[in-house]
Amino acid sequence: MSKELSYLDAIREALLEEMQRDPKVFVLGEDVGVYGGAFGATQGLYEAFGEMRVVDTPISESAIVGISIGAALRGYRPVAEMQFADFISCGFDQIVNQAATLRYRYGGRASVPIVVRAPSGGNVGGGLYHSQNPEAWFVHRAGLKVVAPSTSYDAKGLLKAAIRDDNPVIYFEHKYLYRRAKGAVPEGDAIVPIGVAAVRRDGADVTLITYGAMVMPSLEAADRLSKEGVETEVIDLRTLMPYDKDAIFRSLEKTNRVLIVHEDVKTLGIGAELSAVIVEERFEHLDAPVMRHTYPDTHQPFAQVLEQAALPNANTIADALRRLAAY
Amino acid sequence: MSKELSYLDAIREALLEEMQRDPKVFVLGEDVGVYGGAFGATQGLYEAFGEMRVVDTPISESAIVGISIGAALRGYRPVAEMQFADFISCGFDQIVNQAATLRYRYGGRASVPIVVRAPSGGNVGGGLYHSQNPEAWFVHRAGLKVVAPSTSYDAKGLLKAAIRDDNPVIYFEHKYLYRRAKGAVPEGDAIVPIGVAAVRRDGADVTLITYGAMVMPSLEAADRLSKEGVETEVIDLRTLMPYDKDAIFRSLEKTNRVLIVHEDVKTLGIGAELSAVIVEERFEHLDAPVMRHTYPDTHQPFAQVLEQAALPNANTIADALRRLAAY
Amino acid sequence: MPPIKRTKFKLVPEQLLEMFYWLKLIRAFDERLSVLVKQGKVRSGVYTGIGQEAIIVGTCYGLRRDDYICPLHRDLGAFLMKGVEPGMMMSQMFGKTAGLSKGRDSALHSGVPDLGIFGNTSMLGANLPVAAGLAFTYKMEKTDNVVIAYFGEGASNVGDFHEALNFAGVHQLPIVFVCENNQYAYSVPLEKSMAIDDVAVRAESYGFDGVAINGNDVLAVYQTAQGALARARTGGGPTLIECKTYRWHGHSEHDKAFYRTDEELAMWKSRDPIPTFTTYLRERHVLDEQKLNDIEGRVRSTIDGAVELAMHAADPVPEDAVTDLYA
Amino acid sequence: MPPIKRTKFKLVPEQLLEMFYWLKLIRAFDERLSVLVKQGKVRSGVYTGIGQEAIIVGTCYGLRRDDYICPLHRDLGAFLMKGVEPGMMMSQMFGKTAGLSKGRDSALHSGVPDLGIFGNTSMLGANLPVAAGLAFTYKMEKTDNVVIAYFGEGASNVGDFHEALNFAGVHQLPIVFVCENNQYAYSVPLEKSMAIDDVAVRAESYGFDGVAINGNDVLAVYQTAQGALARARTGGGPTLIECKTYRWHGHSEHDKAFYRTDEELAMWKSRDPIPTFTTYLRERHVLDEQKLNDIEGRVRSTIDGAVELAMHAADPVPEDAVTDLYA
Ligand SMILES: Cc1ncc(C[n+]2csc(CCOP(=O)(O)OP(=O)(O)O)c2C)c(N)n1
Ligand SMILES: Cc1ncc(C[n+]2csc(CCOP(=O)(O)OP(=O)(O)O)c2C)c(N)n1
Ligand SMILES: [Mg+2]
Ligand SMILES: [Mg+2]
Repeated sequence: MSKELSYLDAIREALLEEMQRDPKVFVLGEDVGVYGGAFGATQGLYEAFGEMRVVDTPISESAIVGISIGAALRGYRPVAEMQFADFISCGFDQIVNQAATLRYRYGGRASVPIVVRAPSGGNVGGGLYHSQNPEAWFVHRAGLKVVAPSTSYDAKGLLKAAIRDDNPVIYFEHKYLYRRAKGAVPEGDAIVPIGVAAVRRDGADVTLITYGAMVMPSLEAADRLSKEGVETEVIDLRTLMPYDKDAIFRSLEKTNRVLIVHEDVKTLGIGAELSAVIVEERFEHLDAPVMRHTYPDTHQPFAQVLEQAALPNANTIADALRRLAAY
Repeated sequence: MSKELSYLDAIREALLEEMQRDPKVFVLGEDVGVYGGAFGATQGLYEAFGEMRVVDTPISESAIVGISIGAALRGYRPVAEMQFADFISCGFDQIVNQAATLRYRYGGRASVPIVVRAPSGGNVGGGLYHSQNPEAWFVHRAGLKVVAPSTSYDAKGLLKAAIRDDNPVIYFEHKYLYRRAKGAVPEGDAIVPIGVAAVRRDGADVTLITYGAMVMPSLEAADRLSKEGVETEVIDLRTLMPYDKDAIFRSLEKTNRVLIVHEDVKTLGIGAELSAVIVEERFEHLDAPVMRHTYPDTHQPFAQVLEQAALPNANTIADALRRLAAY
Repeated sequence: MPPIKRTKFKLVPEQLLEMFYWLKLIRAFDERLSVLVKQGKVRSGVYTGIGQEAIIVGTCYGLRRDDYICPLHRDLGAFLMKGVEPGMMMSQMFGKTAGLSKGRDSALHSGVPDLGIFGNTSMLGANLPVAAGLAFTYKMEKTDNVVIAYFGEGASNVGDFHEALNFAGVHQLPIVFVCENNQYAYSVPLEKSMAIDDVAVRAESYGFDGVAINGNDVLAVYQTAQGALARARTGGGPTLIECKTYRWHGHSEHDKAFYRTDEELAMWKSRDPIPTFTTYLRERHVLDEQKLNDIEGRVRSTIDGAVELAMHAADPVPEDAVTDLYA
Repeated sequence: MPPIKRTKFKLVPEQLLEMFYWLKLIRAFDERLSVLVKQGKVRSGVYTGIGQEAIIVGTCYGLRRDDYICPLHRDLGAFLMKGVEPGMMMSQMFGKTAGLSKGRDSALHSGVPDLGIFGNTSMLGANLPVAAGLAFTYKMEKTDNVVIAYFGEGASNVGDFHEALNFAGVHQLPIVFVCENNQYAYSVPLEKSMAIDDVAVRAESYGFDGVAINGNDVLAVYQTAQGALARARTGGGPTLIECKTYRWHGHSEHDKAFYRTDEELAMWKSRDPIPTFTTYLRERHVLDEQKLNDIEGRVRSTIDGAVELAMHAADPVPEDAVTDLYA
């Protein structure tokens, strides 16, 4: 049995089901309790599980992560919410130094099964501090896993996987998708394994690698190119660390051309690593340079004309595909 | 006139001269005053300029950066010291959100001329929290400049440039070089402009791009390869953001082969971006894949055998050069 | 009728009327914004300070141009009182080029150096270290200027609050910390975010005085602020003034604020700072019908003019998404 | 002779002798480390707690295995008292595989979950949110377990301190915060890092009690700790105990500590916690020459055995640089 769910409802359902399944799972963050979360992701949980498992914290991102780590060391599986991914910078040290290194420095004697949920991304009129895509910082740090679902199905399945994973997982949920992504989600445990990409569209001419809110416009662009005779294979990474190298190489060996699209800025966005790895390991398969089409190296402005000027969209992605196909 | 100075003394001299030149320059950080800094970089300044210009702060990296920003807004040029680059994670939000975005969000009406000095790098038996190379996080964030000198000359010249620059500059000084790098440094103003790389060795066969403490072993490896008939051009980036694309492309167009060496971890280290940019913009010039030889994706262990196992050195760099030359 | 105050800092009728004007103008500005949001004309999340105006008026009144203020998200009125033209302020909220940020921000994250206004990031508490840095420069210069830094009771739980106030205490900086304790941080009531009744007691941790006052009494705020400012200007160090108040609207205009009771809201509305002050002025014959009409007319035409200007102001040009990143 | 104490928590002679043994063992361990550093046998920066042992012994004595401690860099003794074998501890300092971290760390950044020991990062104060998280789990489970979290007076200026203690106060967690106020943070004396005399007053900001005591009097520490622990175990919430003390050695063994006077050091040495306690025990006929010799013999052979074991323990294998990153 499956039902139609929004991306946001899929997140909520994953939290609800995991909390029902495992008494060690609890959520904490600002306004997650009585209010149900700034976006409603935790709605109903406070009523169902009470204030000791749905914890309204003071404003203190560093403490929120640190408390989660402490609880995880005693066998709990805390799911911490950053109200916006932008504020993860305030809990940065606890994530990159405390959580990411703990197992290593403990000689393998402990692990830190926390999830940090981070509502990210723009195209929502949020401006500089409610639109950021901070995923690359965490991909750069050993010891962390990073996921970024693009569909309701994955939002639920990856959140479940993240909660059950024994490592710290940063879960980027894209705000633009909350109510705009809708799709069939099976009842119960449809886990989406961490580390496995999804091929969203088959194609033999060009490979497009993307994730998050860029999957939809990428598919739209691929459809347009199809009318022009170019078939694009669209890979949705889903997990950014560890990313699915096999899926990428499989597709590339077929198409010999790769475009990477992301909403994060270009310089040292994930596209940089994917490009470098492809070149290092599959150089002979490339008929064209690996290309990147991303947010420019700037901040996220508020005004609609500015926001739209900076965000990749189906038009600009189609153009990038054309350039690559014509190379 | 020039004299022989250690890298550490070059830093100290730059601070001294800039403070003499411009009364708006002041330094702040933990133990920078009476003690002269954990590594001695500020020795003598307290005696020379007093406690209002050489400020011993409480332990509070976030405040140290924030205070610097406030002072910069009033026309000062603060030089903040992180005792170890590793602790920059505690001042992260103030750097990436407060300093990096200020000019942009002020509509260009202000700038933030701060320098954050960050003693970075391993090979000093420092373990997980006294060996980190956090430069990539800042290269990823628009609005910041990032430098990483490898010689005494550059340590002085780049610090002067950073202090006079109107933007926030993160200045990574490598602890391994403090006393091991020695060289001629001119008296007075020998500014090393931000954004300009240095060709440390000419060569027509292979280009090696590196920076910081990896320059020395890279040159050593290049000398070895020379005996085997392979001439390596060694580019010392010096500035990581904005990096010197022209210098890179110039060399590459000659050698058609690039190896990037850095002490930072591989995934989304700066090598990723350089590789991606080279592939995007100079694909046709490549006779071999751009290769990276870096620290593996792990943390910095203490024990000598572990530390040495993970760090690139002249041997491992020479091997990497051989692989590239033989491709 | 409110009790007659024995006031140390005398105000003549013209000054009282000016304060009255500011109360009315700030209220009207926020109320108009609220309407504009409902009409879809302003797209951003607007955070009104309706109900809290006495704090801004009581603290900003009489500040010098070269004093500095560090307002937070609800303190639009402080921008106006410190000299930003209403039309420019409204353009900012509309995301127009004529705003403070060239359309990059529609909230209060932009500042005006010439007017002594700092514009913070969204990160709560992050303005406080910057405020300390500004105040430190006044101390270096031995001027009698001051800084006023605002924050909500919720923000007083953030690490930056602690680090900043501690530094201010150590250096006895010329700064007044103003806590707008409106009982809630978004949905989270005071008692869930701290185990104390008065934020003012926190000053003791930093070695200076804290006082809790009625934040809805503009004269009480003014008198207390004047005392604290005089102390700061004469080398007596910081003061923390906690102003008890209440926000009438939701956290932002999107928030229905179901987490509080109608009775509570009604009780606080009965303490509206404006009618309280109106009665005070009338009974003292400072205000009569004629003057009231004049002031209300001025307020209306000022707001109308500001909206008019903002509505017809130019949208930003797409290029401005990527300018002003570096000086 | 110290005054006879009226003690609430009685100790029998065997217990007093055990405490004496721990004082001697911890002192001897640190002294041996100091020698080993000078001999070049231990490479790491060793931070001794010499002079401060009464705090560790007074607070750890009588803790249960399933209570949790969160020590900082000077608290090696706490690891021993909580059950880590001296040989394992010494191996850790030598960077051997037999240490807590498999050689990855030579300091106290590694923990032992089974023994209720948390190993913090280097980032001062970062242990406190984790401690709050651990304590939160005890509260969830309604057990009578407790957490003890240690920190220096310097670390009490860090943002994480504030966020953690605030959370502990809100939830009235079963936790005791122990401040080791040794007057200096590296080179920075108390008066330069805070404008208060007693860190204990900071507890008031969080709604629980703080008390400042003589940290060199092991029985005073024990009695106070027992009171605080009993309160915590019975739902009475947190306590902050500030122990006034002094570190005899430099910040680390590399620090000559010229920033303080010989007189100051001599004064504090005259308050050495060990002879004070020795006299106390002798005058009460708990300790005689025979017992003293026994204990000193045990201490010597324990340390000798630990060094022996560590010296001959296996070095890590290079592969361990990259293992234990993920569970
Ligand atoms: C560091 C940080 N965390 C979370 C938020 C999201 N947020 C914005 S306002 C707010 C509540 C603020 O409460 P308070 O400080 O009391 O100010 P008030 O809104 O009541 O004036 C929250 C949680 C933020 N802006 N910054
Ligand atoms: C966040 C952070 N900043 C700086 C340091 C460097 N550092 C290590 S110990 C120390 C002084 C600590 O003083 P205190 O907290 O009083 O503890 P003590 O060493 O006196 O026991 C400093 C500055 C650090 N470890 N962490
Ligand atoms: Mg509030
Ligand atoms: Mg100390």
